[in-house]
Amino acid sequence: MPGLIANANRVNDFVVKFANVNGTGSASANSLVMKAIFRMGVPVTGKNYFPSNIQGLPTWYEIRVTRDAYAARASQVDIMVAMNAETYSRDVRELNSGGYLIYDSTWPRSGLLQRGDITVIAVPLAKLVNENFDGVRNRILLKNIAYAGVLAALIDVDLDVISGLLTESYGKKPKLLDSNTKALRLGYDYVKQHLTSPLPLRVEHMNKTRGHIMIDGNTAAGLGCVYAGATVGAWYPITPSTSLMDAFKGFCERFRVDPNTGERNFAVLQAEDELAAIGMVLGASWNGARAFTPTSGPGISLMNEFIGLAYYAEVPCVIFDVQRVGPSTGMPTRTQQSDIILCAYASHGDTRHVLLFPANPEECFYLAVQAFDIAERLQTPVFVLSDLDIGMNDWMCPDLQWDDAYRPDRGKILSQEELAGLEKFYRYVDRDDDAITYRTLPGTSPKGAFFTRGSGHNQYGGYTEDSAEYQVVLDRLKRKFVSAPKYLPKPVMLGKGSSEVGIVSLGSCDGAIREALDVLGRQKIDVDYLRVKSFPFNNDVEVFLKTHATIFVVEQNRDAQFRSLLTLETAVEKSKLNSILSYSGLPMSAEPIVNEIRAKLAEAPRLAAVPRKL
Amino acid sequence: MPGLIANANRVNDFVVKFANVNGTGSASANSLVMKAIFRMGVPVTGKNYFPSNIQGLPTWYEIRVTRDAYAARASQVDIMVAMNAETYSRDVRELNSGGYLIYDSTWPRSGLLQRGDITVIAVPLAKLVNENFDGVRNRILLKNIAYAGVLAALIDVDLDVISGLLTESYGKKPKLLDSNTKALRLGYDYVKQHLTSPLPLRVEHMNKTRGHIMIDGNTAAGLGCVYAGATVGAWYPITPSTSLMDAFKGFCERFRVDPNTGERNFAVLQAEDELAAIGMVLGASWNGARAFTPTSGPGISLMNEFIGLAYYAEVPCVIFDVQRVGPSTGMPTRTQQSDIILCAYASHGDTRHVLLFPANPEECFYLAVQAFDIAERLQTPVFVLSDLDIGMNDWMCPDLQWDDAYRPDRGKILSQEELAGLEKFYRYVDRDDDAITYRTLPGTSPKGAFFTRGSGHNQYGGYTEDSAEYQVVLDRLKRKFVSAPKYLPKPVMLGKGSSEVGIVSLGSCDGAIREALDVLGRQKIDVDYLRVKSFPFNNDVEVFLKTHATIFVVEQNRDAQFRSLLTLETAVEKSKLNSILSYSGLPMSAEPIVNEIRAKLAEAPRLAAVPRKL
Amino acid sequence: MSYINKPKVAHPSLPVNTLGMTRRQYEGSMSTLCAGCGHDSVTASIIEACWGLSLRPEQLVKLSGIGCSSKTTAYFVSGSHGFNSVHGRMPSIASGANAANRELTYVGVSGDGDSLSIGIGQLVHAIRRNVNMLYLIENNGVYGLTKGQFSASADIGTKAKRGDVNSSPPIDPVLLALTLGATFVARSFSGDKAQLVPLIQAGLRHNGFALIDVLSPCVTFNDHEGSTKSYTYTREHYHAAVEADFVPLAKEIAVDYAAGESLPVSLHDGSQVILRKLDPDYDPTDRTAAYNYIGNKLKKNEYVTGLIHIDESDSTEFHNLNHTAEAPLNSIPFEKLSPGRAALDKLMARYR
Amino acid sequence: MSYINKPKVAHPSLPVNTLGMTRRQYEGSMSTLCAGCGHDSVTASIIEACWGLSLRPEQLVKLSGIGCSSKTTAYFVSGSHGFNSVHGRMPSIASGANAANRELTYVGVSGDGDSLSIGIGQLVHAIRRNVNMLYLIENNGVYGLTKGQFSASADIGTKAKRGDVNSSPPIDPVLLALTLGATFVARSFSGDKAQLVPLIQAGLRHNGFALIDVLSPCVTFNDHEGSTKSYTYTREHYHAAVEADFVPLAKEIAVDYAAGESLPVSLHDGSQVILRKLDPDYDPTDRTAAYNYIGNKLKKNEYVTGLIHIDESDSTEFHNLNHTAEAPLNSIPFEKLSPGRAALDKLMARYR
Ligand SMILES: Cc1ncc(C[n+]2csc(CCOP(=O)(O)OP(=O)(O)O)c2C)c(N)n1
Ligand SMILES: Cc1ncc(C[n+]2csc(CCOP(=O)(O)OP(=O)(O)O)c2C)c(N)n1
Ligand code: SF4
Ligand code: SF4
Ligand SMILES: [Mg+2]
Ligand SMILES: [Mg+2]
Repeated sequence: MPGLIANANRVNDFVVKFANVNGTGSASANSLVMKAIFRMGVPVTGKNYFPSNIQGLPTWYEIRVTRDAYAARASQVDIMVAMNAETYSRDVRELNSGGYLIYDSTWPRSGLLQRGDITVIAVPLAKLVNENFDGVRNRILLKNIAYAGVLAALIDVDLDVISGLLTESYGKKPKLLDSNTKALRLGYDYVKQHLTSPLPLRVEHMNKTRGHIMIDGNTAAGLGCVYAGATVGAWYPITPSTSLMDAFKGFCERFRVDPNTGERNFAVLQAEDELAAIGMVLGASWNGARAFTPTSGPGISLMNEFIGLAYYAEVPCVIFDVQRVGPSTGMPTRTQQSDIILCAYASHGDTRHVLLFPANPEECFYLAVQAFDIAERLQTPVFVLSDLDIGMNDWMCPDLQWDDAYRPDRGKILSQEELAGLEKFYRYVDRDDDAITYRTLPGTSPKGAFFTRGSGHNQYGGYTEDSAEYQVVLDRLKRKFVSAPKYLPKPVMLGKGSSEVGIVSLGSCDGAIREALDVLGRQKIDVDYLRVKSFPFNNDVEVFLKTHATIFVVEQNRDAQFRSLLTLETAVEKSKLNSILSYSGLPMSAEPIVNEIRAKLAEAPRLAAVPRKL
Repeated sequence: MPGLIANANRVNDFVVKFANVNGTGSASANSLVMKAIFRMGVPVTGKNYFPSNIQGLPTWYEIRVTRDAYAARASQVDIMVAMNAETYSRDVRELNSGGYLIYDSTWPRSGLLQRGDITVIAVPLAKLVNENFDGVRNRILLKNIAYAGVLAALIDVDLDVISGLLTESYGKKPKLLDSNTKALRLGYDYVKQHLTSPLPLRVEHMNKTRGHIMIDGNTAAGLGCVYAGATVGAWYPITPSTSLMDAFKGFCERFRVDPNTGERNFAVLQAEDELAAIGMVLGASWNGARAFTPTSGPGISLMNEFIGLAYYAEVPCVIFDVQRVGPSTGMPTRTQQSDIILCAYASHGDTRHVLLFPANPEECFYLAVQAFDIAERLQTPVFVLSDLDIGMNDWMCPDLQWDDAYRPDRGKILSQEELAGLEKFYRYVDRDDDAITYRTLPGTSPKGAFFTRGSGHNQYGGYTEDSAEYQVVLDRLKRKFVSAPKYLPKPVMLGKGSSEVGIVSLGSCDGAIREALDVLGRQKIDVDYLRVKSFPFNNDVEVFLKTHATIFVVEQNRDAQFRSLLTLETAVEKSKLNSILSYSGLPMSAEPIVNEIRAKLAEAPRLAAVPRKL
Repeated sequence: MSYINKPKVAHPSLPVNTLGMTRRQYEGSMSTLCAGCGHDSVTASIIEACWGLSLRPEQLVKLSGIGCSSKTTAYFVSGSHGFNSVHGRMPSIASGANAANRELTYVGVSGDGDSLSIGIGQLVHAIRRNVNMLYLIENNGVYGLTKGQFSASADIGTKAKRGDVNSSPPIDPVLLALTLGATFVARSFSGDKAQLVPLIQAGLRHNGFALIDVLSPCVTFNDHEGSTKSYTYTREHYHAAVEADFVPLAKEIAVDYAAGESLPVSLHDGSQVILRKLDPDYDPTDRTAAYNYIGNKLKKNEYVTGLIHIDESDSTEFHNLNHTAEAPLNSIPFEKLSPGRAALDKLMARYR
Repeated sequence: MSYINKPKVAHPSLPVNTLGMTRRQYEGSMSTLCAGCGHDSVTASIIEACWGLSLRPEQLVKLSGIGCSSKTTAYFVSGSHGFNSVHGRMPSIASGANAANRELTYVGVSGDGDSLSIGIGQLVHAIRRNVNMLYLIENNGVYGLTKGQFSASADIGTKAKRGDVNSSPPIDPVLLALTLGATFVARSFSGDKAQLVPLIQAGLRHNGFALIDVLSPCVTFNDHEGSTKSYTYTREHYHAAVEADFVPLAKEIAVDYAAGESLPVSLHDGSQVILRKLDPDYDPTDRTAAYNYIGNKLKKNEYVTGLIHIDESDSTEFHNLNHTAEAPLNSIPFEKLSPGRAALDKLMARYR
């Protein structure tokens, strides 16, 4: 077993990948394994690579067991559970040298041993399952649990923990509990009886997951909207944003329905398309509700016209863009950060928008809440730019916290009393000299009535075609945008701050960058890292860009969109900005970051002592 | 008459402004005057400032008599024909010191003499007209012709020329001809009998308009589409682009209808909205017709999703964006250049688009033709960014030329024969290594059949979710864009090229800049000027930016969008780029350019010798 | 300009409604439409209707898209909030606004271009969602504001001012609404204030989506010989099948109608509409029958007007289906919306 | 993946059409839909219909939006060009393509989400424009590709897999198309190939917009107890009112039908549809009558199927109205399109 040596003592630090066919219920088996490891106190991440169809195509699930709690995709696979004949050969190819291949040996396969540097583990899964269970569908499902059992035995997952999980899910359905437990044991015992186990790649109890949860970003964001007090959600289904609204609806049904009357303190409108969804959000926000819409790239494109109206008429609204691979329909089930420029400048005419960049599910929760405060404070659209990796994959995060003292910032809304105190109300007059004007809600009082329009208007809210009157409003809008950073989350700095080399990035690149920093650190290359959490940029961004000689901008798109935004919206000279791009559609891994930084620094040894050889 | 002195000898160089109420038919009277001056061989420009409604609101028409053939709006008014009581006081205020005010003295007005530095010319127009004509509508219309007569006498417009024009328009309607001629004379003779004429501000025959025409950009662009061989036009009405399709339709009805059969070699589809209009254009182009859509900002916003599809699936199409004041509905009857960034990067995901920037109606014609060649050569959307000033105002241009040898460049389309010669056809394989691949048209042959999709596809045209396959196509698209400039019109350079100061601009800023250059030149400030005609930028742009120490970027929007594009898409360091912005909605004038350049240079005297005082 | 409102000092002699307000106080800013435009008459009817209902201005919300018709929301009840949104998308703004506050009264004013061309998708779905609002289409067969192109409601054979003839079949908003299950469908004419005012009042009180297709001629671009949407043509071809009298909550029914011909329908808030059938064999409560009747008349180029169909079983009104709280969503205290820390801590267990 | 086409070698024994082509040669790439998806049966019927018509693959153009249904254009006639556009916007692509080349045969495949939600505006206007194409809605009451949310065709009371119940009224594409004046309106069921194939053939030959609403169950998200779009429910509730037999140009009518019950309609290209009325008191040529019949059956939860309405007076087909040249616009030589120098010089006079 050549693999053994290469992998000696890889405890709590390896990658298992499951190759399945979608629609066969493998998901539950895979997450069963992941959850079990998590409960053993060992950090894990799970990445799901699924096709844009419903049934019958190849799908993969990757569990990274990572004692160092790295959140990024690992660029290698140590154990491949190859359950899909169609992708078998490429799955074998993908396996790391010294890795392990688990396959269903019910029907022995040709070309198995085409690689001498891996260990092949044969288990007659179908045979075992068919001997013990009936029913086509049933057998398919239980075969998944059986390979979970096999894996559990091989990597030494605590059987009690798994059984515990099964009991939790099937507690109320004893039949199902029995069959699942039995299937699990079938695989587990087979290994114990016929194979040497555990493998050197194995899990051991740790204590690094207490106070943490496994959650996806869409669930966290949906929960955030509930906590922010959003009452109206409008949407049109689109991958990968759909589960955000599902979560909001689910939590509302739990927390917002009067147990006695059944009355609901929320409204979810499934719109006929994205143009309608954003229109509903504007209508609701304008009318005083906290409202939001989750969508993805194509939806943003369709919302362009309304976004311009919201900017110009100053109607708050919150838009979640769970980014996927573009252009056009692109690859709906793959991840990218390629809507940055579109969101920053969406719609015709002079427009610019506030963007928030969560880096993980935890931030999806907190930034969802902040997004509403910011939108109402600034009376403008706020985009939360998440992505498929954050939104749909399970990440390990610290428990979500809530301060009961929190109260929403509704911004400048005049009450009936305040109106009574005014001589006259004008919607767009800059009374406080902060470029933010006062609004009123329909139903308040005739004195507060004003006319909202996307056509030229003066500061009194009146229609105008007069250049000067038009410019008064447009200039204030610019001042408002310039003043925005003080209401926005500050960037996060990592590192001494004194290094000559800096990384600037955003969102889901974070995991890969943190891991890369460790690797580089071990190589005595130290690099500072600034993670931007919002746009327009805070002054800290300026400072970081100024104080670092060489800067790497890490992002997940082809055209260096974030680098473009930095170039346009800070004082930095772009020659200073080196791009590290990943637009494969797969979540980012540390490898390219490490390599490109080493390569670049090698060219300019002055910057840091870098061993010439890799 | 204090005015007299100030205006001594202003022959063929002054501005007349007409203040009217819209829907009263003043347009024909105003253009009658303009045309007459033009026919006297004296260069003129006309700017129309009309409201976004149909009847009853103030409207202005400005005729600039300019012996130097300046195309820009003049920033002063020498003669005000004040026919609108509602705007009377602001019209008086706008008049240049020493200027002349013509008003209808039928009902003497108060506050007439509120300005001592202007000459007031009273003509009892209504009285004259009512005494001589019947019918409310008729009187309103003829009163306009009467003031035209007044003006003709005052500024010495050749009466025969005007009569000639009247005969041309009413030749077939003797009754109308009579009444109009009579009305004209009423005004003309009144002046001759009661006032000293001509004024020192007057026109004299010249010879500077031969070989020229007065035409608006939408008409020229529509004509260009006809000459380019476009057969399908799809649109949804929107100011200020509507007249482009009206022109195309009109010319087609003249040139494309079989006199015998009545069969039409064109199809104009009035779509239900802009999403449908661009979809129709894509369908038609994909199917082998040259197709286009004219629109304005809101339309571009709505077309975003389809534009991304066209970019990614590589479907040629031509979009005319006749820009108006944004954001949102903005001021539909005012001009701006504020869709630059949106058009350059329209749609979600990594997308970038070819832009063309006509500077006047003449270029609207030629660039319209080129746009189709470029779109089909590059198999991508091409935006022609015009604006309301170019599109709807009458400009003096050299006669339009046509070379009968011209044949359209349909780009890489495989014929049935060519297909027969191929082993197998793949839509997106880069056979020629120029990043442009071959397409086939439906109906050609089963061998040429391919499947067009906006979802992930590999170079064979097949659906893919594979990172590598996806990237092959996306990377080629980037190479294609980088190679685009060689198919695009080059920028136009003006000046020695050796100056330290340079202006970079685009589109309708041209007239104002050329005039500013003359003014600065007279002040011994010499400045080079590069007018960009297309994006992505040609290398000449790089060179100009490199070889000039101080650069002024002149454009008509708030956010310096063109400067942003230069910053992102050239090597220039943006600190070098100084913005001169005009976003009032009025066509640009030379004044701000002269002033801002002088001011800036005054700060840095090193650059050029500038007298400290203005 | 719309912020310069005419002084609202009530002249003592002017009649006042139960709120003590005069008609003048229901006016808006000065119209910028063409003299004689049908839309201005509709505006006048809306003012009359609101005044008659003694509607509190702040209780009314005015919504519109883009077009001459859509501009009119600025010309009535300046004491109400107005939202002049983007072209063809007002129904989504209305749906959202209504979701946020179910207590206010929503009136949307649109045109045939705004509603039947660019906006037909949103109109269709607002009807399906049964948003509680009055939706007026000021139908003139053309795009007025863009200078007279044919709209989707232009009849076959109608001639444009410039001469071209329309050949595509018209979309009839009434037949469309009936097909989509609208619960209040009416048609009227801008020139028939007597018919229009009670329809507007009933529509405002109807609990659900109320559509009124108002034939409202465009004097500038579609009022000529050969147009089927001109004043003359409309006057000659419109035909009232069933008139509606609106009886506010307060009043009890004074007049008594000949049985059979009249049909009282009580509205959600207790007020009533009395339907007077001018054509005895017409049943405004039977959707399919109504569809036939209208359809057959249309074939004969007759526009049937009046309250064409009404169904007060408001079971499908959006908030009914959603079981939304009685109190407006925008008024619910934060404490009731945010589950708080304890709940969150408890919830965490689900993710371990 | 769709570029890997199965080998098209015709096995000698396979039956061939008049072009000498086998059914296999009308297939497309391998379907990636769920096993048992109704859409795959519709694909099979399209293949059968095209083969039966001996359609040249290059003469067919396949258009679609986005959805499981929209994917299916890749699964038939791989010898034809296909354009899988964006969600809900296929009708505009079709209108443009058809404008550019009136000679080809256009088939659009869409879903209830693609056509009745996001796409209803474009569908309505494609019908109004009477674009010459066959438009198939593979109607399953849900958004399959996004995992089963209700679509606008979901019936009131139908239960979703996850349990929630739909309460909004359904939009019926057939009633909608009749209201909009469509000249060919049919409904069928993916499971009834015998009925569907001739409808597709007639639809392809109809000169104008032909709509077929095909009930096509989603086995994964909408085939359960309590769904009104499941196989079982559909089988039980669909009811053929009028069957259509398609008789290609070549064949002369062999079978003779009992008078009164059968009605031959000749299509544009000379081929015929023979309508066999299973319900004698049904008249497929009377639009309003058809509307009633369908509407009343729907109230009883019966889906009427068959060729519901046909009108072969193709006067309103787009190119007829446009007087477009007979030759496809994309084939007209440049010389005929560009007026040339002399004309331009002459034209200049207008602008002096
Ligand atoms: C997205 C967009 N496209 C086009 C326009 C231009 N436009 C303004 S109003 C209008 C049509 C209005 O017609 P209708 O709704 O019938 O109103 P009317 O003026 O006839 O009362 C159009 C096309 C626009 N404002 N926005
Ligand atoms: C602009 C846009 N919004 C949303 C989506 C996501 N989406 C893809 S298919 C679909 C619905 C498909 O439903 P239907 O047309 O009924 O097809 P089915 O899958 O049921 O056959 C949706 C919402 C998209 N692709 N594009
Ligand atoms: S153009 Fe027509 S619709 Fe518009 S205001 Fe004038 S008359 Fe009314
Ligand atoms: S999800 Fe439903 S519609 Fe989609 S392929 Fe599966 S069965 Fe068919
Ligand atoms: Mg209209
Ligand atoms: Mg469906």
